[in-house]
Amino acid sequence: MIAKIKAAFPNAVNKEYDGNRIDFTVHKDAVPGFLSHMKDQLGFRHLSHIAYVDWIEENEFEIVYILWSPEDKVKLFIHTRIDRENPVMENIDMIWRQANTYQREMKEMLGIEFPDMVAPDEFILEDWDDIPPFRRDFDTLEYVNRTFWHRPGREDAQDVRETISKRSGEEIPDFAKKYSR
Amino acid sequence: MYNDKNSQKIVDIIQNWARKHSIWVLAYGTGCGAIEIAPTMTSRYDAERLGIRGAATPRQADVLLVTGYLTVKTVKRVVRVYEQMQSPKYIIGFGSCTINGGMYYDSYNTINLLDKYIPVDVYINGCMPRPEAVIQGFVKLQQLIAEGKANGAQKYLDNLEWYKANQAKIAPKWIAKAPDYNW
Amino acid sequence: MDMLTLILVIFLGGAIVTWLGNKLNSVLGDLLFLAAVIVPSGLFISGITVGSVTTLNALGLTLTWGLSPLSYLFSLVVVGLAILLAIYSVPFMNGKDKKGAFYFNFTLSIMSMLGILVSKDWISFFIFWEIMTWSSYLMVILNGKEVQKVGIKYFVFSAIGAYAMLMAMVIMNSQLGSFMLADTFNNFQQMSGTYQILIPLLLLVAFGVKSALMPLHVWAPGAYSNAPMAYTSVFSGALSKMGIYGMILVMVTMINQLPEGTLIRDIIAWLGGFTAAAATLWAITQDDGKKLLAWSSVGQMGYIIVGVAIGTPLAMLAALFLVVVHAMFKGSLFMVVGAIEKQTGTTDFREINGLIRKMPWTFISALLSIIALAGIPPLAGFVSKWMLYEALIQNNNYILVILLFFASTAGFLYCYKFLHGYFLGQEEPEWDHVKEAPVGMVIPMLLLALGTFVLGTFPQLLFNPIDNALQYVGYDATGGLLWTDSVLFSQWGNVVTLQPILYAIISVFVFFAIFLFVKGKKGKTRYVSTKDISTSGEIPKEWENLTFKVNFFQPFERAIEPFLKRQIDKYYNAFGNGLEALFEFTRRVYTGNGQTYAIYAILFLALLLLFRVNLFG
Amino acid sequence: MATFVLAFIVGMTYGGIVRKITARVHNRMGPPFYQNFIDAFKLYSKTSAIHHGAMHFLGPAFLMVSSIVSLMIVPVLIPGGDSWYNSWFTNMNASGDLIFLIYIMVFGSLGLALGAGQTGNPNSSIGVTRGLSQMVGFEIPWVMALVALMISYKTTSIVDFINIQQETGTWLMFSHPLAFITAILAMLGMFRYSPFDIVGAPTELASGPVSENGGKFLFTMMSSGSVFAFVKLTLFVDLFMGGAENLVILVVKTFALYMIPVLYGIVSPRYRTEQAVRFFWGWPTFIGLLAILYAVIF
Repeated sequence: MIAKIKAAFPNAVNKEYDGNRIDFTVHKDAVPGFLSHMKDQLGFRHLSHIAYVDWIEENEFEIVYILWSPEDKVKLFIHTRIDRENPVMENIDMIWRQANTYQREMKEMLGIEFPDMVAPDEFILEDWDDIPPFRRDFDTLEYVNRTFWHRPGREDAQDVRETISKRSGEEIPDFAKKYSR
Repeated sequence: MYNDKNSQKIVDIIQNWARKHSIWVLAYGTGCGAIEIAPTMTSRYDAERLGIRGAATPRQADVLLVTGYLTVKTVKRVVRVYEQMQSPKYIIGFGSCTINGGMYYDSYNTINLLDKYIPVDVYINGCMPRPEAVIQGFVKLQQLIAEGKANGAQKYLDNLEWYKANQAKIAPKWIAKAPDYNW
Repeated sequence: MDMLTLILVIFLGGAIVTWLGNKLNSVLGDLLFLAAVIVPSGLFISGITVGSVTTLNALGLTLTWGLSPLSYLFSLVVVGLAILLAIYSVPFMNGKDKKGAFYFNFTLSIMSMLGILVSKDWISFFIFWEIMTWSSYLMVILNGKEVQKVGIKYFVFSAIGAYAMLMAMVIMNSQLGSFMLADTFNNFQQMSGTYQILIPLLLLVAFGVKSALMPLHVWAPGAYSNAPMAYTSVFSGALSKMGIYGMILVMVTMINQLPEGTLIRDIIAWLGGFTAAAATLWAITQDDGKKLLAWSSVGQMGYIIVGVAIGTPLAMLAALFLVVVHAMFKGSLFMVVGAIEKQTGTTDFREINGLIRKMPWTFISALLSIIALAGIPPLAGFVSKWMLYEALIQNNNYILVILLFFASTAGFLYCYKFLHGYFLGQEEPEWDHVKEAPVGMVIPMLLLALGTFVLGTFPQLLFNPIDNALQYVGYDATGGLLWTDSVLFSQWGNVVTLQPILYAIISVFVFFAIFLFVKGKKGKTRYVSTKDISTSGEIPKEWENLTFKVNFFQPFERAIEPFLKRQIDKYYNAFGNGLEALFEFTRRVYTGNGQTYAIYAILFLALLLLFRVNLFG
Repeated sequence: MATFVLAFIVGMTYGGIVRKITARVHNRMGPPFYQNFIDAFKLYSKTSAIHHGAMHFLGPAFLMVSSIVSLMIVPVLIPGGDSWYNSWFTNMNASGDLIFLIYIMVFGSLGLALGAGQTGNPNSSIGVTRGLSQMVGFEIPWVMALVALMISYKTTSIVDFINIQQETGTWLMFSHPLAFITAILAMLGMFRYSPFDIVGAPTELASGPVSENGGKFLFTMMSSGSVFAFVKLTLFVDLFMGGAENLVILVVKTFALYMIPVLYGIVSPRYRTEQAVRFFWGWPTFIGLLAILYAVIF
């Protein structure tokens, strides 16, 4: 199966996992061609999910298209990286209609633009005036304290992470330290 | 004689007695609590013996059950439904999510205090209270009605601007569009 | 120049003058039209007394005219509708083209209808019948839409009817030697057996076409809905009653004398019942107000035909009462549709909704006429329905009662569809500009609607003229026996007293209206627009129209699906194709070269000789 | 006036008892039998109410008119009976007959339908169309049963039917079993219990035509609904079970009759609209035809 994909797309970098999962990293512009080829020729008929990751350190978003071929029982993960400053990605809902929903979520949650995507005004967030919430530079706690009120009397509640780490003696990773009270 | 003080009181007592024994519930299943209403209504706990019956639309309902965490979107719909109900109306908040936001207290779109947006008469604690706790909540509401203290509707009407300001804080565009509430 | 001829001449002259006047300017045309209709009608009501006969011998034929009590009743309908419609059509037609033609045809058809009612001999009867067909045909194709499909179909069927009548007249004249109605009816027996059956059948075909009996009804929905609404009120209100008038004449005089008359009567009664049921089912499936009302008029005619065909005094009373009341509420309903078409420009249910607050008076008249149409107690429709059912049960044809009952219950469906279609449902911004119809249109509507209200509780106002019409036709007085003022009896002595029922209804209604009003007096009952409905918290967006309109009775239609598939049109198309094949064959006979024609001539001669012996032997 | 009070009380208590029976079938305690009265009084004591325009405001008044006028027409007790309070209940009995009754019952539902239409709520319009279609369905067997009776006894007025049953001593239920069965099958459709509750189907249509009525409007509708139930039951008792000498017999007979649609309703799921209409045009119509044949022959 990998050979067949390699034959069609020589410059796609490949990482092999266990038996039925193949990973490919493809450049952003090649994704639509790649996906339609997978779907039509190689039998990856099912688009299971589109995941997205915010690599704030490398200033990039990563989008992972997860395909599934029922005949060969193979999962195909296609990773692409898009720039974080003005994130634009081609719209692929003409290949799979349900991709539209994932893309609308990405548009609202990460602020990725899909130029010719048909998206009615609001999907999940209505009246949202802050930066897209799933970006890692969005400080949720600060936003919550600003917009909502807290019931007084909850201050002395123990912090879950600290009690667990004390009990199991495991060190809290530094990126999580920011959130402990 | 008709509208002097104590005859009005007698009428209120009788009316409150009737309101106490026949509560029509509009279950607005916003969260995981809606599943608790089914056992309370059916044979094991049977809320109907207390006169509690489901109502199909807000126009016919007396009590609005808010049964779970409320996101910004659902609060708008809950407020709208509340405004459509007829005036001696009460609200019961189910579970800790309506009390202080529960485990979603620090989520970017979950409401922490329900009574900042609509006047809540009775809260039932528990991360989804069991049917016994639900019945206990209803009985507490019935006591409030009997004593005439369950006047959430009146409270909402008196400080309407305050409630509307709070609602506008989280949903500015929506408040402009909603029909006015002047009764 | 006797009064009758004077009136008819005024009509004719008025029509021509209005047409010319309209060429100059439209206001003059309107005034002339009003004069041309109202003056002669006024003269007719005041001047004409029952029984006055005038003879007019023009071009060698003696035409005798005179008003009989039966035709007096029908003339009430025609004249009443004519006046009201004249007032209605002036505002209806301003701003529309072809106004002159409309006025011309309108006056002409009124004249022809009066002429039919007044004519005492078959010649003038036929002349006026033809004028009526012509004027209504021109009216149907006035706005030029679907001329081919609707106009031609209407004309072909009317022509069939007219030729059948002509043939019957000629045979009668050849047998009995005179054209007078009275003579043909009295010495009907002298004709030989086969003619005695042939003539009534021919006449029934002629009258059946005009009153849209089931097999001959195909033209009706198209013609009624295609003509301008102001004219359709007269079309379905009065014009189709001419068919009934003729049918009564034939039924009562000729068929009674026939030995197997009862068989013909039953067939006609069953046809009428079937028309009522089928037309109602078709009316339910229509999505356009005009078509719905057209089908419902065909259905209502079915009721009248059943009443006439049964022939017991109670049934005739019911039929004649329904004739007048149907003219009232159907005229008012068509005027309502006309007013809506004028204000909103369309009569399709799916487009219009929520007019109740914008056109309240139109709604009230529509509501009253619908209640009368459905036959619900306080209004006049119930009186005729009740009598009809009593007559049917007492005349023990029970299955027909069930069929009629099904038709009237199914009638409620299209009644509600009509009201819901136009007046109820969401109020949409696109129809905010709609204002109430002009006064000239609303007053006639309300008058007719209130007429049904008055007749609902005091039917004796109408029973007196009906009674002496029946006596003229040969029934004994039904005064004391079947009704006294506002109390109805049936032959079995069952009673419906109308006045106490009306008073009970009004008093209870007023009591509960006050009861509801008083409770909310402290300002707590408020009006809420149709956008603020309990749609589980969602605010309907502007472009979201939540009115339930399309496939209004989808489940019911699915239930009667097998019935709707069998359409009468299919049989006519098949019949039409058969004719074409026949013509195709005959066309080949005319080959065009001389020899074949010579052979035909010789063949013909041979045939003549062969038959000469026994034909003229 | 007395008949209205009686009808209201009996209708409401029947409603309460039915709720108790359905509860017991679901093996739960169920509300007290006077629960309907409390509900009605609470609805009336609501302080605010909304309406969508004149027709919606007057809808319940139309319904009340038709239930009360039909109440006046139907003789509650046997006229001229011995019990002392008999004279209270004979009002306007003489001024109407069966055919009139069938039409006056429709008057109310048409008024309600107009009100429901004006609210603009799609649920109520759909509910009305279903109600009308179902009415066309059950009207046919109902009329067949009535016609069968009319033919055999040559009268259409209800009072005559009672007198006939008094003289002959046998109830029409036994002398005309076929007509009785058709009438019972038609009755299932009239009371709109479970197999035929497509009109106000709580799950699909959010209580159908009444979805926009609350407070005092709903109170009027509930009371007129219970009065209607009482009227239909007394009509059945008068036609088929020989009328009632005094109130006790009346209550017993009507309750027995009322249990048929209720018990049948509790255990059967809801029909779709065309199934309901087809049901009524199936067996009940066939039995109706037999009833008419039977009436014609004997």
